[in-house]
Amino acid sequence: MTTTLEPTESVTQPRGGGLARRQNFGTAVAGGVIFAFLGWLLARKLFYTGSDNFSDQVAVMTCVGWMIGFWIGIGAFNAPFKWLLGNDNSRDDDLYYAGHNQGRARYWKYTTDHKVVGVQYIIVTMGLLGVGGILAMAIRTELITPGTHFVNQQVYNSFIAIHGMVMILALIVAVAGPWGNFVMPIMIGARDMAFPRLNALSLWSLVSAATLLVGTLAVGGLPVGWVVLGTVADQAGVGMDFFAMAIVVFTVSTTVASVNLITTVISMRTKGMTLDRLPIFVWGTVVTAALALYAFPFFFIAEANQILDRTVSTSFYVATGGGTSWLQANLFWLMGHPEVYVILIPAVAALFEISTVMARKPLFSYRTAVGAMVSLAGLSAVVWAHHMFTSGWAPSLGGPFMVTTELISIPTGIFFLVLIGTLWRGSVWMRLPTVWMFGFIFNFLIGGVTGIYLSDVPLDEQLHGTMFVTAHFHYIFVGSVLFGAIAALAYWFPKVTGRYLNEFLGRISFWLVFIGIQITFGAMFLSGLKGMPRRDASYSLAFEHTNFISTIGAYIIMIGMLILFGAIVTSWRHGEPSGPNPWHANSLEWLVPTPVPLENFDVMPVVTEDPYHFDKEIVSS
Amino acid sequence: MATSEKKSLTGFFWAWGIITAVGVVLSIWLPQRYMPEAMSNDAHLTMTTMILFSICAAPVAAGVYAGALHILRNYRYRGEGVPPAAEQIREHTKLLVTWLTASAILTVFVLVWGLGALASENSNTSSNPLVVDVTGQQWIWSFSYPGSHVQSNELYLPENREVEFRVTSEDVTHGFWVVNMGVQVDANPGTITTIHTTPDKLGVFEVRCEQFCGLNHAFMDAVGYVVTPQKFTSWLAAQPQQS
Amino acid sequence: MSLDTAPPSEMHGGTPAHHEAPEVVDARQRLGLWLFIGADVVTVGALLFTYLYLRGVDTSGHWNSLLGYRGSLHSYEYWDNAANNGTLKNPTLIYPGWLSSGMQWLVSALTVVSAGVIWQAEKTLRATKNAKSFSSMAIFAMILALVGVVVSAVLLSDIPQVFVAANDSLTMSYTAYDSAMMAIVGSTLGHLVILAFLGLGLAIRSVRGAITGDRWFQARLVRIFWVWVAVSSIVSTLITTTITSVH
Amino acid sequence: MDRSKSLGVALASVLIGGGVLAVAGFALASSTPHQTALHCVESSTAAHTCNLQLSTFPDSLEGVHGKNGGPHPDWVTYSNDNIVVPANTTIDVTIDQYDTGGSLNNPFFDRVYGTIGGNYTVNGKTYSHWNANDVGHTFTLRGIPGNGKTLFVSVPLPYNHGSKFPVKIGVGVYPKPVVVQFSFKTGGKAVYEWNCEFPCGGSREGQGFGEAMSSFGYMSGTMTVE
Repeated sequence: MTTTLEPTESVTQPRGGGLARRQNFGTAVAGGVIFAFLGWLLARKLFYTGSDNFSDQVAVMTCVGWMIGFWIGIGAFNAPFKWLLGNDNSRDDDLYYAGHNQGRARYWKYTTDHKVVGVQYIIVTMGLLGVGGILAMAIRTELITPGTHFVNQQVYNSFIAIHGMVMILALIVAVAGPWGNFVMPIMIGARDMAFPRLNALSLWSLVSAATLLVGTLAVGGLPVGWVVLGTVADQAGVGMDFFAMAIVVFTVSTTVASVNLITTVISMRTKGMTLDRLPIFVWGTVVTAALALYAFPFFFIAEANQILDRTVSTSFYVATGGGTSWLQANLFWLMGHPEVYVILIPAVAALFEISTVMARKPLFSYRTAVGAMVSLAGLSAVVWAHHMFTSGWAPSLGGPFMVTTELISIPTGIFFLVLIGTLWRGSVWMRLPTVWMFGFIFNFLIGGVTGIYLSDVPLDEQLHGTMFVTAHFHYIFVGSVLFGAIAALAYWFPKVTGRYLNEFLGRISFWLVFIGIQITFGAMFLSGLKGMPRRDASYSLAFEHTNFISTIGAYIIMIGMLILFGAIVTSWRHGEPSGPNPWHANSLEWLVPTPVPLENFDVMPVVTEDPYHFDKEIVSS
Repeated sequence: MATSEKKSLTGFFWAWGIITAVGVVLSIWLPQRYMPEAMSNDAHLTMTTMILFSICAAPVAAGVYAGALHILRNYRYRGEGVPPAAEQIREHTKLLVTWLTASAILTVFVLVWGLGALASENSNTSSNPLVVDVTGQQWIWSFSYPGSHVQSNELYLPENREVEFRVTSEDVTHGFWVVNMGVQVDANPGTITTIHTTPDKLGVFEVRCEQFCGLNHAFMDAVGYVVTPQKFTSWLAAQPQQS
Repeated sequence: MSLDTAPPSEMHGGTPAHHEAPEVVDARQRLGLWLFIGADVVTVGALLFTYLYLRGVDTSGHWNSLLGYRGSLHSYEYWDNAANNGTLKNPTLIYPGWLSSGMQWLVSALTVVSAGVIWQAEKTLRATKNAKSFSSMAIFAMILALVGVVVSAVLLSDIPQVFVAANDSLTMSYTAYDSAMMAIVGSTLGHLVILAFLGLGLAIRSVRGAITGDRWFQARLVRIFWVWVAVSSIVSTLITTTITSVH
Repeated sequence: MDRSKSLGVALASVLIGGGVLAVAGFALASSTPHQTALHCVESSTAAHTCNLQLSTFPDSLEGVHGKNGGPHPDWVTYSNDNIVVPANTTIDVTIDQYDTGGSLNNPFFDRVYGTIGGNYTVNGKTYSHWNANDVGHTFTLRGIPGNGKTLFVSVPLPYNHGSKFPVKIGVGVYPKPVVVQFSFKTGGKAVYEWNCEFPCGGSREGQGFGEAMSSFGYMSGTMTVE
């Protein structure tokens, strides 16, 4: 998906540096394909064709080949081997790899500049949301009528699994990726991330992992749901290996990105940027990174065990060999619930930041907001077993996990207080970000309240595994996190492109998506209440009307999102010029020129107060 | 120093009252209109819990929505260009404390009610419940009555007698869910999990699989009948004896 | 307008002439390393959680006491169907003691000794500023790590494949105990390979002058990670050698 | 960018985006089409009855899955997965069972359910129950409850112990089939799902419920009542 950017100046020929300077996305894909084919060939020679696991062994070797080839092709291994041999990059090399005056080509390279990585994350997120969107529409089209007319059950089951995982991937990186990379370093007064090369590695590992994840559709699909529960995943075909390998690489990429982000915020703040003066969005990214650092290794081990089970016949999740699928459920959900807060907190933090600027008022009780985010992250690590209330794993743990899960409603309650408190008695500037923020407030409340029903064990015994749960987390993911991500995009779009995101189209798309969500997931709540199980390709006549209404709502959301996508693409080059500080904000990213120079600041700024003093005249460079 | 004078809160309280009222009406009507017919003690408990929690949530939701509406009505900047700076309020400890205590009280109430319901659900095991062995196998539920060697794909239950389901699976994890009785537990291969409930209403009920179990998961349903104890014993006798 | 980054202001002669002091860079890299070690702690913790969880659950008693033939990883053909006409006639009960605690402690000892060698190398480099001796000690540490890799590989290939009683007579697989041990030993092997790479890097860089008496920060970074791997190896070996039998 | 130009952009993105979505959706959807429908043949002798001929094979060479067995030639399969039968008629089903078997892991399926008379004939002789350790497959048909009283038919297909003179069908060579016959009465217009409940598919731990048993079009299918 290339954005149409006109070159600004002639791209100077790379001076020397040999092959390493010519590596880009093209050589990465070429390397990936070649090594994947080599892996495929090697595996067919190496392994015994008669064993049950032969097709899985070949698939895993193919995936390993793709990964290594992609990393070699993009140039990820250049620096480690140059380190090994003792000849480090010269200052000129570092500048070249940071994308110094290379025009648009640097977006297709292993570029280390955090602003380039930020834009790359925007593109990857939109690509993933696109793929997830296609699958979502296919699912809803299938569910118009009770029978299985559009697709048969097996294809439908693959759709729900890949739709789930692709959308989770997209939303994990939707706010922390683009804005944690593009904007956060400038906000704290840093020249770049702590480990620039590591930043590029995280982005490109996500691209290669996402390719494998979407690739499962081409190798027989993954008809087991995104939770890939051990027992039913045994029956999955080769697609399961592609899925597991994609997750193994994705979790490493996210853990490493978390290390990078936390180190940047702790050690690279400019003089005077004390913790009290940090913009609230920076707090959000740090808390999220810490939570991700703790949670994702569990997912890595859960999927590594699954790969071993399928290729070497170990028995982690196989009852006959002494294993149990509850182990996989535990490892998965130990990551599963922290993951959904890794998705939520950056969106909320971005909205806090936007609310101050759009209300011309400081954030309401800044320390309570930070405290709420930190306690939410802490709590989220001890609630995972509410996903297993009805699994029969540990009925006696139902009580304790009900307690921890229901305590979550206190920090999330504080989010509402801070948001409404900030806007209260402010002069609220109804621009595009603010519109999406009010949509967030409406949806997040419904999502939050329905969460309380599911946290109550007796109620969960009626609602678990029904469309009620699906509607609950779509109100949070689509209704709250996606609205927060779009608000953040509309807010920081002028800093990335120097132009406003088209307000007129933005509002049209807001109303379409907002109304579409109420229809789609409102009706889904009713299907769930009536007792329609999740992941059903077909349903009994009792659920016909509510599903039909849901599908109509889904088509409305689709139209709204397409208009938003059109607005983004056209506004990137033809939007109304906005200047360096269109919202007259005080945080550092608005005080540097647009386009932002390579090292962000000519002279490192000295910060004297937090960015929420709107009553003083803003000195903008 | 620009100040935005305090607007009267009557509109806010009106909105709060109206939305709360609408919320309460919906929370009473919606569950009863849409939730499946409750045919066991657990299902009645689930229905009341659903209604109660919704009624508790109504004022909280109404408060936030009324607040948002109040902001949109009174504090929206309608001029051109950048709005003037508002009053730089940073803290309002009184509001924060009331908000924290209110949400804490609500959470404790929800917790106490939930733990109480959970305890009552687990405690009502009568001396000799009717034991039904439930076997989930890819895409058929089969029920066997151990006392009388009868196997059937339809679940007959006598009224007002506690039943204990001992649930297992032959292949993958299924989710044994008696829709109208408000109880469910997963059927795991290699282990037996139990749940129990007491049917208290005659009629037809549904059993559905709520844990994804492969190709025909959507079709893995069964039909159940709550019948009078006499009709149950005669049905049991009429069934072919399993070897 | 485009996304290009405008060249930094000419005031600095075209290239932003700012250099951070080495100490600042080192402090940042050490913080990053400690955070990465934090993630590694959770990873190793998850492996040990798997081991202890499977041992605790011990589904159908197959934690580590399955009947079967001793077979090695690569010998699928070992299972000679004709000789046993497809069924397991007289399985030799093998108590999978393949992984004696001695071998496990040997691997841990190798990680500890090599960590000591690197630590000593760093101390002498900082004291005597003699890069030559530092590089030879780094090479020695690397060799110890490689020996650890070989020992772990031998352990992995020695895991017995056992016949899991199922109606498909050809399914050979590993019990839960063997699976969990395979993951733990495999993880140690992976860490040792990284350590060997780092040791080789230190040796070459000190010879090429990238690491000298007064530029020794990277030696300390590698030493910290090396000591962490030694600690993690000791902890996991402690658990897997003391808590082995079924409860 | 003024209003009218923006509206043009909006329209363009909806049309182009919608087009791409539709094409991608239908491409994904058509990746595993139904096999051609097998219509029940109106019986010439008795009124309101209809004959249906099915068979179960030890491999997929018989042609339904494409030339020499399609992607998985070694998988067991039914001869068709898309049956169409008329409503409110008696369906006389004949199933030729060519595959070997073993013992059922769930004794529930060793009995005959839902057929007219509660029994079925195997090679001419009538039974209502079969030895649970001598079964090859089962034919188990049921609809979606919640749509009123629905059909439930389950019939164990005996283990084919082979025959002296093998039979040649298409590309494959099979033992003389065990012929199973039963009949049941269909209700109104509906779509039913049927599948095999014997662990005849391969799977990682030898449970027998994977591969053919968990893939569309091999050991399961739909029966559309028109």
